[in-house]
Amino acid sequence: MSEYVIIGNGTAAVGCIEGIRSADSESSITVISAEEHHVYSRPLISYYLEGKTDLEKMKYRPEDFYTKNNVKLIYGKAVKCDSKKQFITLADKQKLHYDKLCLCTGSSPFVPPFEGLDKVKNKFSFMTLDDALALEKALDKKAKVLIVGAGLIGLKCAEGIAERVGSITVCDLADRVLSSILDSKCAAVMQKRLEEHGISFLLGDTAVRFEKDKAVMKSGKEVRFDILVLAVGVRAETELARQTDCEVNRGIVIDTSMKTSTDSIYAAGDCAEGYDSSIGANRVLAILPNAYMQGRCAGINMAGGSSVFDDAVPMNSIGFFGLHCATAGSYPEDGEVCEEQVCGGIRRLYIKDGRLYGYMLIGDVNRAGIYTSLVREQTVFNEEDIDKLKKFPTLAIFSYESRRKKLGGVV
Amino acid sequence: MREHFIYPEFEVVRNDNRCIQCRVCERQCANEVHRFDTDLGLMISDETKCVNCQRCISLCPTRALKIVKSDCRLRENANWSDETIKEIYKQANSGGVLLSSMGNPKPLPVYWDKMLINASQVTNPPIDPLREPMETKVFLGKKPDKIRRDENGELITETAPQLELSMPVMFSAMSYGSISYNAHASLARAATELGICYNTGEGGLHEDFYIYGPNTIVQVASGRFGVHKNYLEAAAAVEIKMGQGAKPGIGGHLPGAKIVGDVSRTRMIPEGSDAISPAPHHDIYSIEDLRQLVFSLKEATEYKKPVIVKVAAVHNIAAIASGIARSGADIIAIDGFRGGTGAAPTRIRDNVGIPIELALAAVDQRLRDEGIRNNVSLIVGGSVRSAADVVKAVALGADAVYVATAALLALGCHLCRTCQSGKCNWGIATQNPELVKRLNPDIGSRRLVNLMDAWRHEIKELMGGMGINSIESLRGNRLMLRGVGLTAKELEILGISHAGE
Amino acid sequence: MKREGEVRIPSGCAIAAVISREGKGITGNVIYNAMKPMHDRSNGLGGGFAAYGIYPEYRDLFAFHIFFDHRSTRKDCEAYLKERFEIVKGELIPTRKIPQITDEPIIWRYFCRPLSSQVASEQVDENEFVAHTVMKINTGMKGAYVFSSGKNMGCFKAVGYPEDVGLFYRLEEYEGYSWTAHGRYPTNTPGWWGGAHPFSLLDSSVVHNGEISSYDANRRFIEMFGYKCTLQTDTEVITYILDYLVRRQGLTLEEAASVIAAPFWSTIASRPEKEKEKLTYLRQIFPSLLITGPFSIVYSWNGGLMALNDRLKLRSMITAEKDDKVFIASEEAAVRVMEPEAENFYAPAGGEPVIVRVKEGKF
Amino acid sequence: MKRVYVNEQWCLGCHLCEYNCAFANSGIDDMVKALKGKDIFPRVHIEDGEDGIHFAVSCRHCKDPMCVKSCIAGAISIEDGVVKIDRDKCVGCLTCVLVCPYGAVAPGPNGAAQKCELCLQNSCGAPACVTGCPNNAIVYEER
Repeated sequence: MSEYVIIGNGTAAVGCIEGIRSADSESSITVISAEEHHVYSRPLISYYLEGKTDLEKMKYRPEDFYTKNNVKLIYGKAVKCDSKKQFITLADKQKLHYDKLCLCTGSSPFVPPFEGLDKVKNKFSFMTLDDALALEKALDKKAKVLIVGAGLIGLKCAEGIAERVGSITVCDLADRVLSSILDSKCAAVMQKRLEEHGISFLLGDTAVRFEKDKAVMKSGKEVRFDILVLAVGVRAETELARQTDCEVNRGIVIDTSMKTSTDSIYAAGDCAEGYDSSIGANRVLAILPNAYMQGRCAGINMAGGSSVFDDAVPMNSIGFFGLHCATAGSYPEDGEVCEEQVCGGIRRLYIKDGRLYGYMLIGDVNRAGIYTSLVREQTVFNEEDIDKLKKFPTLAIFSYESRRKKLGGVV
Repeated sequence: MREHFIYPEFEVVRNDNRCIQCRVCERQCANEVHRFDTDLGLMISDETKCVNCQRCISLCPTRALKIVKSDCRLRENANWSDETIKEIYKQANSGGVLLSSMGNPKPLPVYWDKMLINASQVTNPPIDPLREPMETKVFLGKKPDKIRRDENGELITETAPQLELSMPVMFSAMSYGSISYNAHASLARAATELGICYNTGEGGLHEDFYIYGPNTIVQVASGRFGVHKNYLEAAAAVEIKMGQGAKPGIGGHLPGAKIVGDVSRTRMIPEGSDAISPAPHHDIYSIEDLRQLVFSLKEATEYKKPVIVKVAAVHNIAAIASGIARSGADIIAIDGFRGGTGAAPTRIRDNVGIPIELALAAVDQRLRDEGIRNNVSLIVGGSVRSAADVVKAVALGADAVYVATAALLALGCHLCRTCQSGKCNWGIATQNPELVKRLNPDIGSRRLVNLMDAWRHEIKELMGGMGINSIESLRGNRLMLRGVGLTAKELEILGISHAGE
Repeated sequence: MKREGEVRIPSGCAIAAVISREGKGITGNVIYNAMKPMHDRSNGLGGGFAAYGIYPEYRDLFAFHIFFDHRSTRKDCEAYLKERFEIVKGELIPTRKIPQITDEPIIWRYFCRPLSSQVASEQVDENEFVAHTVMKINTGMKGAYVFSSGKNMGCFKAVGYPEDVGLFYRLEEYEGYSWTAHGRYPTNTPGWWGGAHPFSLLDSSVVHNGEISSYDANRRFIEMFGYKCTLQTDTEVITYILDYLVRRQGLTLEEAASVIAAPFWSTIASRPEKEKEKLTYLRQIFPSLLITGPFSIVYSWNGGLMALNDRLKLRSMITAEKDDKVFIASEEAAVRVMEPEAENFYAPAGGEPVIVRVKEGKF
Repeated sequence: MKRVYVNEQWCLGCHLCEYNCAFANSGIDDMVKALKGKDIFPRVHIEDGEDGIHFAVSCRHCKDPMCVKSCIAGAISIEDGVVKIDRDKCVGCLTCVLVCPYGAVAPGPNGAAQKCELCLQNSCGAPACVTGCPNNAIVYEER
């Protein structure tokens, strides 16, 4: 019997719980949740505002998840971690012993020190359910909204509230939308779609100063707003780890079994910096599937099993106003880029040395997973198969025998 | 000069209210009848190419298709039928011999349908096959004239080689080449499961099918394709093909286009060369030559395998059979004029040979009259269509029957009779891999087994009704048959009485 | 109406038999009385008996019993016989006039010895020679019908109920060690004396109750070997089959029984190896002699008899014993009449032959 | 557990499975009514490769499915070995499409993701692609 403690109550935590329980159904698990909510899907907050889901459906796991998994859930904030004596101290001074600890603390919004920001009354972050609920209260059919940040968070927020406000302007220092996942050609396609839905952009520009209802831009432009959403970026939440001797870079450094450099401490999710096989180095991959898989891997290893998660790649599926976008992998500059315009969208494949390194699909994303798996598995193909791949994602690139294994159940 | 136009025989009728444009018909028609027209947004058909194989109809998920005989007719003429006239047009166009496939479709008498089977009432009891054993096992082969005993007075139980069958039905000769690999696989697997035999025909035995050897009859035909030591040794019996009911007196011709890959290897002839089977065996110009071949084959197989001699039913079949019965052959197979074929000259198919029922009756009686019926077993084929036909054949005197058309129907054949085109949409009479694939032997063999199981049940029911509980007691039991609508001569030849007598 | 030989006539029947294993004499009234309680199994269209050991003084001579339609037929027939045999004695078979039996033909018997020169010229043995003669007369000589042709035995048959037929032939005056009896219930014959049973060839005779379904398969096969089924009755074909198997092929009675009432393949499969081989062999080589459909037969010959049922036992048949005697009958009542004290009643299984032999030297 | 397996050797590329699937999951009792004049969203689809290669692809019901692990809404789960999508919970982000290595998940007519659920929920009871396959190229069996 061990005592497992998980700090955080997000996707990584759920993965960790399910990982532990797959190997150990007995020992106690304690989850410390800073947010007073049943575990919910964080990316769904924009869909919530859009009306595509509700608080009940947002629950990432069913109501009875904790009871079924025999998990003790504590609402509170962990403030101290003693890795020598293996104790966690909560804000309310409560102390918890752990045999194995998993840090699933996620990330928090990064807000640059804008001048005059304190004068803005209606300003919001867009990370948590509470953020969304707070923003929702401020929404008004006539409201002018300024969103700072044209990344995934900012744009999902824009989509989520588009029908509920008067106007939306999005600004970003980068010269294109979704700069972290799209190249400029693809970004342009996506931007066009957003603009068609009434969203205006100020790109390559950023706010330098705020007044109560106005932002003054670097370019000198002034943007009036009733609501300000700050979606500049996020930072891994590493505070607790720093109290121990865990190695911390941009995130808590973990190996491919999700162990930190400190005994008995694991980390998973947005707070962690794990191995990214697409670049062959560690980095924070703050995407949900990754959080779950890291959590699950950590959980299994905490419970004495053996699990390795070493093929994480960056990938994203996101859509705006019905235009979908799927991306994965890395985008080497010295390779071939195969581009095709397809019915209102675009496909760009990054190919080098007979390998698909990465891709961006906008519009038709059907079967994108085949590409993703090729990126993940770093499969090398001959030219003929690459030519097939360029047309559309297909399993025909595999041999008959390998398809018999994949589809025909032949072992 | 424009060739004489012949109006298409069939019309493709599509119910556009039902058609969901799934294009299954288009994908499944090797004759390219169906096509989706993007401009019209409709499926359209080219009826000139349709052979009415019904593949599209069978697969259409909404039953939106049917194929009907075109009612575009020439002016009515009782003497000059449409068919006759069109054949003349075709020949005037081509200058060639007309080719056809499968059996004779002409409205000549089907004697099976003019014989009725007896049943027990009161004076002797019908037997319920659900309650009592009902035996259908037969042994084909020569039976000894006299039993022998050893010095202790014990019976010596050695016999001439016998072919044991769980029921008196076998799949008759269809060569690999004329039918597909998958068709052969289906037949071989079904025969094995059923405890009967299938027949390689004259195309040799594909190496994959040697494992079915104990249920395989290998054929030695005039072309001698694929005949070698292992081939003979693999088999349960060896059949010398002297003739075929669909085309008595002529040989065979499998076009070079079908001699590809494994077909060529199995036949042991070069790819692309025509496989010509001469009309006669060039080493058999008389009955004594046949005897030599029979014994050559027996020597080659160490007298362990029965030798079958297959002949077409022709006018003096009784005398021919008598000769064969004295040639050392163990089994005679007689193929009637309705027997199928992958390709035959139309005139031969439709005009040469005699009905198997009469041939069988004549041969069985002749062999008995000569006291040599025990020398040989008799197999008959040439359109045995049902369990009732089997029962009638056995009652007339057959030891077993050969079925081929019925087996092909079970495999999906719709008797469109265009085997010669090589574009069989059912994957049977084709070597095109895309089409061959359409016949999955798992399904094919299952269906063949089903068919034979069904026939076996029916045979048992019919036997039970007659109060017979073993097929041996039915063989040659002509009292169990009565004729209807037959002339005195026909009854005499069949050796049966008229119904009511 | 067509008579036997012109059309196949199925019939139901009653049979009975008695045999003394010691070869002791039994008078004919014993057997004809036994048929009385089975009266309803016959319909008056045929009755008959076979008796063994009744002609001890002519034991080495073939005894022909022959029906003649006319005096002239008899003349022709006698002339034919004389070409082939030395006729030691020829006489009318004694009968008694009773109202139940009418329209009798001319009934003669001849005790004959084959002319050895004739036998030699046909290159057959005596039995075969006699059999040929019988076939010849019965198929070629209209109005003459040989209904008994064995040594020291005789068949007696007529149109009528069996008990009346016994009286008619004065069977109480004969003494034999083995008797079989038959009462007939044919369904479509006017009744012809020759068509009554038993049917016999040489010294073997068969009484049969049943209607076999394999008839034409059996007939067409056996006719290949010189037999002519002139009567188209089951009994005739069964007699020929047994003659063929036992006399010509040399099978034992048990072997013959496992040909005509062969065990099912499933039964054969369960037998020990050696027996399996033998039974398989017999079924394999004599498939056309398997008899299916209901039958219970008593097959008799000089010195014994065999009772046999079809393999499904579709007809009743019972056996019993008392001292040296064995009784067989369609119904137990018949046995009780012959021997009220009979014991060991037994109903043989389908295809199980019951073979009784008279002690060597006692017949 | 019984699964759908593909016997590529026998696939004719007739695409009937797609139509049978779409019909089975349409909730309409007549195929014409269900499919005529409509775009279909089958949960199985045929790949037609070169050289006469055809094969059907549908959900493999992986033991350790990427889609379940990746679903941002927690809408995909495994019940008795069957991977199911709760289409009510699904917000149509298509992350499952992004990760399925077989390309077996696809958006349905209303944008929510859908995939083969073995016809256990519809009135077929057994996978319609299997029962309708003319050549046993798709089978549903225990292995």
